[in-house]
Amino acid sequence: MSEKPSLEARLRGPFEGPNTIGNSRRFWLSFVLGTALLAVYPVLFGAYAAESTSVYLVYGLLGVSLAFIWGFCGILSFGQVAFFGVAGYAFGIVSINLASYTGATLGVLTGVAVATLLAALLGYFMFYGGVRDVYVTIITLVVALVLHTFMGQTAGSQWAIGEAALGGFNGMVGVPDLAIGFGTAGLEFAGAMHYYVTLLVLVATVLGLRALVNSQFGYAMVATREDEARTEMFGYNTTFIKFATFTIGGALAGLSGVLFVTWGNYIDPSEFAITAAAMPVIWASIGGRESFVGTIAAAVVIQRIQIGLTGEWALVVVGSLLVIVILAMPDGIAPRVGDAVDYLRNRGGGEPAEPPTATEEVSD
Amino acid sequence: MLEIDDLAVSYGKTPILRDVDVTVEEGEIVGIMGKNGVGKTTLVKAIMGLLEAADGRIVFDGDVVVDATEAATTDADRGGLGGRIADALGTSTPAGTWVGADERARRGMGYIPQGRDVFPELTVRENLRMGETINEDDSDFRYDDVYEYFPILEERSTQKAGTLSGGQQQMLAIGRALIGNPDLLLLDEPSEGVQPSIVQDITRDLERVNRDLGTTILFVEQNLHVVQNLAERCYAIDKGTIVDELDADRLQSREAVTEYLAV
Amino acid sequence: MAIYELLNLGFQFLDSFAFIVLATAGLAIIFGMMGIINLAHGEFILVGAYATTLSFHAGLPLPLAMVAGVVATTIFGIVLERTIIHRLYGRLLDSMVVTFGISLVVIQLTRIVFGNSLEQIGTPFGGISYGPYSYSTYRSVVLATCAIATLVGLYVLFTRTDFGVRARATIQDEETARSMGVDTDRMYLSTFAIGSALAGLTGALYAPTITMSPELGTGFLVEAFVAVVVGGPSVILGTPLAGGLLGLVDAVFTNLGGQFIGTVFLLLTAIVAIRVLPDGITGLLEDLREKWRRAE
Amino acid sequence: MATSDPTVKESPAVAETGVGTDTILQTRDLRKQFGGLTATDDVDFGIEEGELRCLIGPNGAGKSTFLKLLTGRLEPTAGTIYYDGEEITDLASHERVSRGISIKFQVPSIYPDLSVRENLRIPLQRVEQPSEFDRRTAEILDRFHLAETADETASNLSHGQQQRLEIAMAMTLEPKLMLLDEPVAGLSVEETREIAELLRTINDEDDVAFIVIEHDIDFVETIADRVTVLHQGAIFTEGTIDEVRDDPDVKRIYLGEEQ
Amino acid sequence: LSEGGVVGDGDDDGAVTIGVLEDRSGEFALVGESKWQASLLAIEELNEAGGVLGEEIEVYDPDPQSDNQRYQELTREAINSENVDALWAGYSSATREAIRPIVNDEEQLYFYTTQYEGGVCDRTTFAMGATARQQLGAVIPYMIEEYGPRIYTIAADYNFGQISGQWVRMLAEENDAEVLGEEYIPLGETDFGSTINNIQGEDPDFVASMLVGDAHTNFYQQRADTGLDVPMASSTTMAQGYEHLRLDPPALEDMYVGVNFMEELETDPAQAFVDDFYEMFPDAPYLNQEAQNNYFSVHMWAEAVEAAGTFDQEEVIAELESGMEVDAPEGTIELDPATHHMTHHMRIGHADENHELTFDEEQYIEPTFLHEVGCDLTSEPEQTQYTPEEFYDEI
Ligand SMILES: Nc1ncnc2c1ncn2[C@@H]1O[C@H](COP(=O)(O)OP(=O)(O)OP(=O)(O)O)[C@@H](O)[C@H]1O
Ligand SMILES: Nc1ncnc2c1ncn2[C@@H]1O[C@H](COP(=O)(O)OP(=O)(O)OP(=O)(O)O)[C@@H](O)[C@H]1O
Ligand SMILES: NC(N)=O
Ligand SMILES: [Mg+2]
Ligand SMILES: [Mg+2]
Repeated sequence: MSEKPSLEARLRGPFEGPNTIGNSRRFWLSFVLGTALLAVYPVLFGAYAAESTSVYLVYGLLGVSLAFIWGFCGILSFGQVAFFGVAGYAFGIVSINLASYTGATLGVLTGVAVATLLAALLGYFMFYGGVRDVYVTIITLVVALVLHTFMGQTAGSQWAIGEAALGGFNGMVGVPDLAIGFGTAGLEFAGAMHYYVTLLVLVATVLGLRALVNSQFGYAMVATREDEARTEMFGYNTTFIKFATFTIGGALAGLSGVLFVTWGNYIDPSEFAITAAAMPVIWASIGGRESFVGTIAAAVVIQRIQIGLTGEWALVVVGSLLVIVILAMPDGIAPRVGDAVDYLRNRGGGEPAEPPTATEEVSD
Repeated sequence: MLEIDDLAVSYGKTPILRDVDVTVEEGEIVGIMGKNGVGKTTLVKAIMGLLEAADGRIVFDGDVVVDATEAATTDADRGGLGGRIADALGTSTPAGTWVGADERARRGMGYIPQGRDVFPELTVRENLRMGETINEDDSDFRYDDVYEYFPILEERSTQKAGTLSGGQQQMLAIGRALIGNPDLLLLDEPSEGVQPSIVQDITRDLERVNRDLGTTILFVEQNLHVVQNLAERCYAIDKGTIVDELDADRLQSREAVTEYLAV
Repeated sequence: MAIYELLNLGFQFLDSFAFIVLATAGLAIIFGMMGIINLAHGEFILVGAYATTLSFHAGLPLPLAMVAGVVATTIFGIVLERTIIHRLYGRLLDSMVVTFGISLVVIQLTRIVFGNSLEQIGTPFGGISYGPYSYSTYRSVVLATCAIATLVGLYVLFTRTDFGVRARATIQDEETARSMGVDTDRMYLSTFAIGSALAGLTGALYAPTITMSPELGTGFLVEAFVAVVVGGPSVILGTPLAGGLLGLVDAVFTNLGGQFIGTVFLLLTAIVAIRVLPDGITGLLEDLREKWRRAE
Repeated sequence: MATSDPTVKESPAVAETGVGTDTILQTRDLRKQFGGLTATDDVDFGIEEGELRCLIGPNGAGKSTFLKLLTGRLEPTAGTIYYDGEEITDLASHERVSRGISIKFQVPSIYPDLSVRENLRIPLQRVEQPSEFDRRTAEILDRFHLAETADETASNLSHGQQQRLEIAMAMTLEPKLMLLDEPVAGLSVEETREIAELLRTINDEDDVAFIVIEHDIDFVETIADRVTVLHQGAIFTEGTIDEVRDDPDVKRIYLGEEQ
Repeated sequence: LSEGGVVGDGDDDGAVTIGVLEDRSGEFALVGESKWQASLLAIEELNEAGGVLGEEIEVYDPDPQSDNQRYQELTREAINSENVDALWAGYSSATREAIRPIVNDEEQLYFYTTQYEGGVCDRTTFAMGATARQQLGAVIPYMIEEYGPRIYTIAADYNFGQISGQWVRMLAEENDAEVLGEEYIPLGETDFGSTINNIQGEDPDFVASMLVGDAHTNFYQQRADTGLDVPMASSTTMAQGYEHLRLDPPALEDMYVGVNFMEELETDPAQAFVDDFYEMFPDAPYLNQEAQNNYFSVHMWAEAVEAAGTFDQEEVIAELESGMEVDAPEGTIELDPATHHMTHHMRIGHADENHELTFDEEQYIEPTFLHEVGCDLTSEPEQTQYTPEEFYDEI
């Protein structure tokens, strides 16, 4: 933003622009602070707290994979869980069969690759076939449901790939921990380490996507979202843009699936069910689909509330919250947080309002 | 037939129209002209009841359809619990007197929006039927009459309106309004995108409707020929308010008219 | 012997067809006519089924209990429309999140109030026997007849009456419709009420055949969404065609390979259908009709 | 109807390949049918480099359809399109644009939620290095009299400004052929004149060829080198504006008597 | 990982907590609710009698909503945050297998109380329900005897159903009977038209039904509609989801189920238990077999703690492995130290056309299968599940 390229400006430069919410110094300060808080969280609250929080960050990553394609390219996929789940199963199959560091490493690669491939295939099938708008949404949902149905009936012993039994409704049990290495040499990431890996992946993803979204490709994505026909008339291959965006989103969902399955050492077909499929959409809607940080915060808070709220009224509360938030804040919470901060500042007669900033990290 | 006093309209907090006074007598053909963005469409929509008035009154056919003057609105307390419940239930109406667009249509206003707002997914025939449902009882003007004016519409009666050419859509919009037998016809740039010969036809046809059926006509135009040939009287609008009124004589002077169409 | 197996197939087809059409009708109206993706569709069915079952246990004869179910769901729909849904017109995606929230609330409230199940109503009419086989009369013949009657009713309502033309016009361009004398607010409300009533009807009709649990609505959701997509934008024609196609696929493959194969093929058919016919079956139909009309 | 008018000149090369020395765009037997309706009827249409051609004709004549065929929005039922020495009939829209064909739609279709500057960036980044963005944006804003509105959200612009922005965006791509569908419909006399001047300047200075659809015959008169009249999907006649205006058949089908 | 807060001796916050994770919503709520309630009853009885080792028992009991994912999260929470001293969790076998790795990792004392397919041989897991060997082993030979040797199997498509299917094959083999066809039906399926046609096509002497969950109940209604009057043998109906009360007669006519307990059982201890239960939960719709298992196992755990004199899980396990005998509502039963399973009083419950129940053929059956495969947890601490398919060649 500033003319002289200070170190700060050079650091921030690639990660901001008009396409992202949160470009102010205040945003970056809260971003760094939030990340730092998350980094010391295990030190303060212990390994178990970190371990149980890890999965919420994984959900955050899944949410981000949707916010990226929906918020910036206008593709609402109701089937991010399909890539998430497929990657989880793929990791399980590989790493159970090759129980070694090599196996786990290959598992990570295979998991992400399979998810990417599935997203690419589906994306090709849809976008090059002229499927658009809400029909994309419903096709992706149907794909998730097909997987739900299919994986649900793999209980029989014939449904084992090598050592790994798909398990049907039971799910796949005994999936190894996340690890990187070769043969007997390598690093294993369990417990608090899993948390740190997830946090690292998440922060890197958010920064990477912010850079991408503010790049030329990002402008093309936004233009495609705003008006596809028009954008094509500027010489953009919008079909490819949608295809590429969707595929990247699928790869990220796959990555979150691998992190998920290595967290619980378990995955089952309910990950593909309609209720699971709806969750990323809900996180992005509530958090603000054009805000990665907002989506992550929403994922963490909503999932935490769902587990934390017990008693028979819990679901009533969660459901009512969804209704109220969407009715009151159509673009989600994140854009409003910036508005609110600006409003308070202006009322306080402080410095002139900066562009809206995103919400602070929520550190569970 | 139509009397507008002191009308003001805004979009959100942006005022668009202010102090607009317009009177149209029964049986008249009155034009409104002005440059782009001065508020012509806004005015027509406010008359039709598609936009709320911030201030002023509109009387149609002897009945007040809008009264947003201060005197009228102070009585109607929109705050308080009642107002909020009404808002929450979506049943709230603007302050003061307010007759909705649908009711105005039933009382005899016909409207042809700018930009050929036909129902794209309905067939030509169904679009016309929409017009007809306003005035089921006394159908002076029938499908056959519309088809006589615009034969292409009969030929295309089962085509989806959205796939008609631009000009065909404009004809459909006019036919649809006429079939409802309005007492007051509001037209927003009817010549836009229509071929010259049909613009001439439309001009003639509107005159004929006015003559034969006694329909009062209020139209917005930028097309010099249409303004000159159709209007008996014309208001000029600029920056959201009426700046001039041209009688039949002044209308014939090209300079007088283009003054309000050009800078 | 083969004739009996064919009859099996035929009855299964009627069963699947009725299920798909009835599961879809309410959703299709609300989605196709109003642009609201109602993820709480299953819970509208739940309301219909519960109201029917409770009225039946309260002593109403079954047909009247079913009427009560439809009425209750319609009222439920009207209340929701007035309080919540009317804010979501034109906000397709938001409508999904909100209705998902509504669905959670309704399921859980049902559980809190009525527990995990209700005593079930017995299925009337018994079975039709042929050779070694038999099939439930109600689930095949009776429900298929109701499904067809519903379709015919909808077709007439939305294409032959002024109400139908106005409703469709309102959805396409509210402002213009209002200036054509349509009370669009009431139009939205009535269309939503019709969609709700249809979902209620589905609940009422299936009440005597399914387990009364708070989650019963989810059992209808998949078929309903799939059929809406396959049917395409013009719901009045699309729903019966989708019901026919998917019902056939489901019946044939279930017959050949069991429930699982049936479901998988149903879903695969949907995916292929969307790809081959981006505008659904009705898109194809319209093209054909246009060609044929022009050729004359 | 007269599909091949004697006034349409064709070089032998055109007859062979559809590509003449100066011809930037040529169609051969281009046809589009909607069901049984023939919206474009075996059209052979050619335009020279740097020419400004107006396309007129009755409502429903197939003008918009023809333009959509050229841009790839619609797929032709039959026929071929040659552009700049190669056949482009099967190319996707964006590939045609990359080769220098640019279009402005009939309804203004800027990106309403983006600022004017961001709107301009979309085409700009196709042709410029990021380091040049600021400089070029300023130039374009200046040329199209949009400087004051640079940070305005596009939807807040007036109709005329939106039209100018759209032409600016199309021009940013530095096309060799611009297609405009009713660029002045609904514009005031003054704004119409502004647009006319703009088109003439671009045509002269940048040597861009234009195909402009317009019903405003006065506007056509001020800008057109030549005029093609379409009728019932086919080329009815072609010539200078005066030739066309005086043609009694054109009067009958299109202009009416009063012109 | 296995170090964090494993030792749940109740000293840290002065309270003794046990975990009761049972479904009160979702697919298995109908059976889970009653399991949860009976656990609360047992805990209240213990507390009224002065607690265990003088300590009041607290309970950690969030609703896992029939969702295995949630079960895992809550199990971790129960073990690591709540430091539960013993855990009761899960209706379905799928749930049990989903949380068993966590339970194993944390070496948590865990009671699984549902009737199930059998075969779990696990050092810290105690299976309180009757196994397929005990249930089907009672009812299938009885049916072959009564109705004939031609069997058609329908079962829920997951580990429970699949392994139960293997048991039916196994028992058919043992009794010179024949399985004509098998159908594994996805959980949640509601339409049984084709299944019924398939059964009619094969015309068996009886159907072995191991259907599970709300949706599958529809089968019985549809069976009645179509007039399919083949008798049925089951391990899952009536005693869990009280289908005989929820459905109009004669939907369950000639249903035979192998059970260790049903609330209709007219023995004194059974009826005393039923009375206590409905006194505490007057609106409860039914008291099912699993609830009885929860009930007696909570008491059994308390006895073991008292005997061990500590809440320390290893010592309690050792005490349980010393061989316990409990006076359960179903009768006096024993814990088999080698296999961590119960010897049960098995009855065959039969519903007539009015859904009136009668109980025949009480047998006292040991968990023999695990003995045959050589499971002996007192000497060899395993964490496995054996299946008959792996063990017997003939199926
Ligand atoms: N929905 C809206 N929100 C905010 N401002 C609007 C909206 N619609 C129109 N305006 C603004 O109101 C002013 C008047 O618009 P209006 O459409 O009435 O003009 P007009 O005279 O009909 O112009 P034209 O000749 O282009 O049709 C314009 O400046 C326009 O930008
Ligand atoms: N998708 C379509 N389906 C069916 N008919 C169509 C379709 N699109 C256009 N048409 C028809 O093709 C003919 C040519 O339409 P086109 O829009 O090209 O006309 P035009 O010359 O641009 O007319 P205008 O000057 O009125 O805009 C019209 O009769 C129109 O109704
Ligand atoms: N153990 C069972 N019924 O899953
Ligand atoms: Mg206007
Ligand atoms: Mg056109």
